[in-house]
Amino acid sequence: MMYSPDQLLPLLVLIPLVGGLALSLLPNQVVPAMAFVWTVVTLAVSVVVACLAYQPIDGNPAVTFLSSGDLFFESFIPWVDGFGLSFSFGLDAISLWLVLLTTALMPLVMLGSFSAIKHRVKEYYTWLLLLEAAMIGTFVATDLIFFYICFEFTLVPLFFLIGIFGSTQRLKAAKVFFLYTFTGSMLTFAGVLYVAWFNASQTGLWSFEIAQLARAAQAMSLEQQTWVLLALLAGFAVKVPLFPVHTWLPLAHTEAPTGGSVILAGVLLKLGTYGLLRFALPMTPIATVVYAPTIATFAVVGILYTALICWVQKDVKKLIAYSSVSHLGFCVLGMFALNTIGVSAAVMYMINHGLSTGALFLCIGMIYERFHTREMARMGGLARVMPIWAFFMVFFSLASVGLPGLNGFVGEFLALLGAFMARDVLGVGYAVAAGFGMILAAIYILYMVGKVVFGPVLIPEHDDQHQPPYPSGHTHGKHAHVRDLNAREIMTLTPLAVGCLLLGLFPTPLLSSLKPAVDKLVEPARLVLAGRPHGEATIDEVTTIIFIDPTVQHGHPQDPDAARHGH
Amino acid sequence: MHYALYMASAIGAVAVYMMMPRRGYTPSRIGGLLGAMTLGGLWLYLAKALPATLGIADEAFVYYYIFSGIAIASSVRVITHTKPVYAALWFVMVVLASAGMFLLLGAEFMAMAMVIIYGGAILVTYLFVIMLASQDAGEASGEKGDYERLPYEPVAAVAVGFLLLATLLVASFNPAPANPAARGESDERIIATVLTDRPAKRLAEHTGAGVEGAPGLPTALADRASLYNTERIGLDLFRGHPLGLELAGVILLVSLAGAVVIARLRVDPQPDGGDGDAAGRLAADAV
Amino acid sequence: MPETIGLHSFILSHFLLTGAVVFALGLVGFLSRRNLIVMFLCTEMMFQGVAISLVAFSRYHANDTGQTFVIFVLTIAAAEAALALGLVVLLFRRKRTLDALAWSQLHG
Amino acid sequence: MDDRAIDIARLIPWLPALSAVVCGVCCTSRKLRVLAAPVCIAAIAAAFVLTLKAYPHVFDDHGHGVFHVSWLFTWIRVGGFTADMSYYLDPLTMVMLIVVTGVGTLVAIYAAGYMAGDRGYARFFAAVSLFIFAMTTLVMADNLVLLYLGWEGVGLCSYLLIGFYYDKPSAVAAAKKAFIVNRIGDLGFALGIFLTYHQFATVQFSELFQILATQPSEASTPVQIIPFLLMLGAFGKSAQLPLYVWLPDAMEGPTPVSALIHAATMVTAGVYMIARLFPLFELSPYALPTVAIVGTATALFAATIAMCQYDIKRIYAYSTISQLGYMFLGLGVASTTAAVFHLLTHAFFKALLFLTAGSVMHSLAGQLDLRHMSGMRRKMPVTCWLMFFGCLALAGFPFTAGFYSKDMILADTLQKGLTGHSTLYTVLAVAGLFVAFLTAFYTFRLWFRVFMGPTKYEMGQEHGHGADHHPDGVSSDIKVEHHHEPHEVNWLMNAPLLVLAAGALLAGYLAHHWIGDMIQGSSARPLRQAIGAHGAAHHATLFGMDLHLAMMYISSVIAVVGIATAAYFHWLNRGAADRVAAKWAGLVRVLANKYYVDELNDSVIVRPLRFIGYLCFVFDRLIIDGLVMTVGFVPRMFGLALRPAQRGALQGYGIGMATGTAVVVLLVLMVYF
Repeated sequence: MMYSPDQLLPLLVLIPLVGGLALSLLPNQVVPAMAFVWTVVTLAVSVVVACLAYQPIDGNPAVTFLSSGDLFFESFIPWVDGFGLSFSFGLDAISLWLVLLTTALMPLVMLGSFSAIKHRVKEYYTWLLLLEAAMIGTFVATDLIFFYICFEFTLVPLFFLIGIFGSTQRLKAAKVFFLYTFTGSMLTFAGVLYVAWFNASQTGLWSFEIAQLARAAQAMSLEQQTWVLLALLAGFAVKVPLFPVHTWLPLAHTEAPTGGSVILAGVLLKLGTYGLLRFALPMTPIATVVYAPTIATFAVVGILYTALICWVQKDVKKLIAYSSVSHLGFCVLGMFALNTIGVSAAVMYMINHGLSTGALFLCIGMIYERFHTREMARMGGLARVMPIWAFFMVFFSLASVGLPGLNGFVGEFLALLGAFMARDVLGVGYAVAAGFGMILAAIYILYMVGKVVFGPVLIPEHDDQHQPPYPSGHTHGKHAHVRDLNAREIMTLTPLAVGCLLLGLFPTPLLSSLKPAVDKLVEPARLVLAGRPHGEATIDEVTTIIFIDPTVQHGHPQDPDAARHGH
Repeated sequence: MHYALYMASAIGAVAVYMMMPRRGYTPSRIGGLLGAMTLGGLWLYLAKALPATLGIADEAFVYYYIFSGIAIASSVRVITHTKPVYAALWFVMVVLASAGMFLLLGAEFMAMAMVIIYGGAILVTYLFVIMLASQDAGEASGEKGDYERLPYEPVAAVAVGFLLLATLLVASFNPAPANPAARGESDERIIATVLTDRPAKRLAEHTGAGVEGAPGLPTALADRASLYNTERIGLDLFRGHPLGLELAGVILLVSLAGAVVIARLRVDPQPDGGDGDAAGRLAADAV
Repeated sequence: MPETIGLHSFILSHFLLTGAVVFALGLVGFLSRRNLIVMFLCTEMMFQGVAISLVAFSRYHANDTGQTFVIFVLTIAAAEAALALGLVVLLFRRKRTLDALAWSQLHG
Repeated sequence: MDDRAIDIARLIPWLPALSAVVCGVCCTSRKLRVLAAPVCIAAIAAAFVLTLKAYPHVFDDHGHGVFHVSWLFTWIRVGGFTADMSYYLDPLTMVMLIVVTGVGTLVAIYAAGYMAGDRGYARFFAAVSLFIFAMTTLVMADNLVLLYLGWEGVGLCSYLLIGFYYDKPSAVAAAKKAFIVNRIGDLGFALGIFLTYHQFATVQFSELFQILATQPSEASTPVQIIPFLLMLGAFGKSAQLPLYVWLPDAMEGPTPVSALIHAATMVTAGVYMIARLFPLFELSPYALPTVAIVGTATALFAATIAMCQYDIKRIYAYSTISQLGYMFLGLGVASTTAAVFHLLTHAFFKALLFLTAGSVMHSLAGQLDLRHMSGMRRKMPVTCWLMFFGCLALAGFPFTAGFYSKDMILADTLQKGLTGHSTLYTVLAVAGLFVAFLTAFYTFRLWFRVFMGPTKYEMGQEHGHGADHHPDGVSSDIKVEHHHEPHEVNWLMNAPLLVLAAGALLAGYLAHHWIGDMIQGSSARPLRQAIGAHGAAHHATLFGMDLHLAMMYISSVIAVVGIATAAYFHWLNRGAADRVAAKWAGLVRVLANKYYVDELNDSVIVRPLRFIGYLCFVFDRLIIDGLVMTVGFVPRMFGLALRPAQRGALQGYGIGMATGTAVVVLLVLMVYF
């Protein structure tokens, strides 16, 4: 009998969970190393899962688990049978890549934390491992309640990571972070429970299987879907975070320890976009189509607004934090273009942002470890004293700006293209407006790079007031010997840099593996759109203004393939 | 009748409040009088409705008023007396009075157990502790008397207590009808298994089988009536609730062990108190 | 003998009245007295009130389990007395006072 | 012909890319540093050789140009959208590749001497290699997105190289400015790509040109918008109005960079892009005239500013902007041949001019101010005459390279004006002639000032070019000499200049017909709006002569007059120049301050935008966060109100519990009794 890979997914959640709990039995000295090894083990398992997913079925190389777009490696552990509750696991391409992102970032976070965390070491790594388990669980859950449990449980470790290991305002940040996101997701929970109830009232059976709920929810009226969509947005938009519910993010990011920031930016924000992708698109297609322009407007406003805010920041970390809001605006914009290009771009963007912004936070963390300040006014010209660090910093900044050839470009370009092409949903105006975000991104990132990396050398005097509650063991007297990155730090950043470059040059394996799953997600919205007559109020007015003659515009085919034949 | 009960509760509350110790003058006598009048009034009001058949001997019912009056009055003294030793002694009176009521109800075993265990064992422990704790409390702080004498939020406490009392009374005077089916499964089992080999004579006394003209009881009741109260409780306890009995034993054992551990703890006196690690330190000091 | 038949419900109510009053007075005492020992004494008094009610019900329904329960109540009361008084002594040794308010460390 | 033989051309971008990686590794070790220059030069030279090897393959057996698509690997494919790493090779690509790799090789050789001893030696060559990678990708791209990759890539390298002396705040600011201004243009470009895909469902050139060839001449409105969006990108990259502001500041970079990137290659990317996508531009009746007008306006505008500048490199920068304006004029009149021809000749003579300016700077310790040097010909004879040739070419002196190419542009413009009876083009041609005069004047103003007259100079403040970048004590012999007196540069640096000078003098004559063939065989061949499309019968004449011949005479005269005027004012009678300047003080001040465009930008765009940023930040903190906090405040108030209930007193909780019980019982009673 062939070995069934189905049990791998529960294993993937259990490994970090058990590892986290087991850490408490170990002596303090070995905890960081063991935590690192443990995350590498998790990574190895997830890579095995990915390899199996890519393995041809029945010897036909064109047919893999990914090619149908269905869930695969499904497994169920019954929980409350009467209510149809179970711990059910399953993957599709989207979750597979996000799981890989999570497991790949984790060892780097561990590696990057070795010198930063000197006190309460055990707690720190335990919380990180538990966090990893929760994040993986969120991505592999196919049961609503299981998803929600994991989704919410991510708050707990991060709450403690920020609250215990953060900098000066950590308690406030932890509290705001927790309450803000928790309040939103309670509403989301109410919304999805309503969907579950709706399903039960329709079918007479309680089920919490996400796919089943999605099928059932499509039968809801526009008004019902609108409320459900609103509820979903309440939780997920806060998590993304979408303008105007983003204000928790800068605080949380700034105060969190480096590892926390990396995870927060790298994976946790993606839980929001992932949630929207998993729930909003399939469950509420009508409402999504109707309100996509509204949501996209918020996304675009957020892109520009936060980009402008970034430009006037004095704190490097806060700048990067705000830039996350701006970046994820592109992600949401692409997603609500509701076409294959846009949604693929959104998924791609999640991964890109995880890599490049996570790496930027690591870079900033390395600076903070040395100088105990994040104020741009107090540092400058670090390229002179830390050339290797400067290389990485500039590299990741460029990835973040969306330089072609690096990963950021592919996601950003395709997201804009998706919005541009989605004439029935969004349209040209959104792409143009969001495009200005590209310019502003260049402005603020280069402003930051120009201040910190380039310019005359300015090394911050050590200031006791800026000392974190648990100073690192590193001695920092006179900055006569500012040391450049050591081997460990280079090892932390290099995989991310390689990832950025690889995804920038070879995005197609990722994009093509996403296509079946994305098509499946987009399908309900596409059907809704297909059923709607042209020329209704949904045609974007901005398009009409730009293309002075609306009749010309209507005369053109919607479908690119059709256009190709038409000309 | 509800209004009478509510009103009696309200007036009783006022009476008890008046008897509460406080700074300055305490109108405890007036309160006591008011309380007695309220109780008496309520009984008189209720006596009008007394049925012909009480279920207990009519002449014995007088004792109810006596025992109940003593119990209630003693209770009031327990909570109003400023000296813990006296409070404890008044509590003995409560126990004794309620033992009397148990006798009225035909529960001889319980009455005796009450007197022995409560009055004899538990209360003595209390008295020991009171003496142990009070002996140098005087020197500890100048405010010594305050916490003995001054109640904590008496108005709220009395109001809440008597609100609850009023509701309980209303419920008490609307009891569900007696339910012969309340005889539990355990009773059936006792009758079926244990009483099969009892002397026929004793059964006959109660069923009236051997005696001409005796009113007799239905067999089911006669089964039980033929046993003494202590026997019945013994059977019910050991046959009907063996698990509960075992658990009770375990609880007693655990509390014994706990008491020993607690008694062996050494703590540093901390008159100012105020740190949250007290419990942690206690645990750490435990041997 | 007739007294072994169930009580009349109105008579039951009389006994319940006594039990309720004793219970309520115990509650009032527990809530208002600040001496830890007296507070525990008051809880015992609440047990007493319950015990009266239980025995009365036992007679009313002609079911001995009510009295059995009183035994359990007694057991718990004894256990509680042993532990609680031990704790009281411990607390007293620590603060040199029996004032319940001395142990309030939350300041709302 | 073996099609696949051309596939070797796929390696052209990747050799420099490899070199960039190797040079990057060289950065890490002081010992390896010296290897960077040889590696870089070898890579670019190899790319040049590969270009020459691939060259024959873009012609069919009859010598007509054909295109080849050479596929390397899949880049982006999603939902019908395809943008692969594949290369489009046709004669136009070849012209560009020859310019890029040829000039690139020469500049790299020059830089090997120029940058010697600089602390960022290896970093410099890494960036130059990366630039060549991006630039070759740009000119070889088979689709718009890959073109965009090269486009942004050269922008990045430009950013890195302008900011090469990153200790200088001005260099960092200039780098930032260059990148951001380019980004503005790039947005237009990106939107152009979107719209192209939207309309034609492809971004690949081969497919696109096929579709365009069958387009009706009346294109739809969206299609007509495409060229305007693309144009924006071209204006940004090629420093045309209004996005030219970054180029003068870009002179903060090392001089070889100015020569390679900001004169010869990168800034011509815009010209290349319009030429490459010429079929698209032809679809709109307004696009090409716009290009022509903007080009002429820029040429005029920049030339006037160049008249009153004193910094040598800045003068050349404005001159570059002005010459790029010419190229756009050429494109605008559908004379892609002329535009690309000028691109080619300009690459030679402007690179030469920058590099000789670099030599001057090198020997004068960073001195670039015209007012502080004079009569340098005795100190640096070779440089003097090399620059003279460059100036001749720039001024359009007869039979130099610039003469032919500029002439062709102006003649084509005039011809379009005359044959089409279009006043617009006639005016543009006249303006172009005036710019030619200005060009000759400011070019020789510079040359006479620097090399003629009494020998007089002040050494620059800096020890090297740019900031002090020898803190580690590594110092070349040249640097030590700086402190003594100016000197001729060594022959490692002069040798490439000789090649460039030869190009500047001869390229025009030699490539005159060749370039025409090349363009006719490529996608840049005008189809719809070609000059003389109405037939040879309408070939215009001027003064009874063939128009091109007439234009040669006219521009020769103009060039000579311009040079003569410059000679009078700046060599023979410098006092007169000062008197004229004093007379027109107001105008001179405006020109010297570059029409205050930077200040205008700063106060109209940058500051308000930043102010909006601050406003947003305040809004974010106060209003949005405040709103959220207010929402959080309500439960907080409830909490405050209920807080006394939890004061830690045991009996307080007891009362609460008992109350709750009593209330519940009461409620139950109310229901049942």
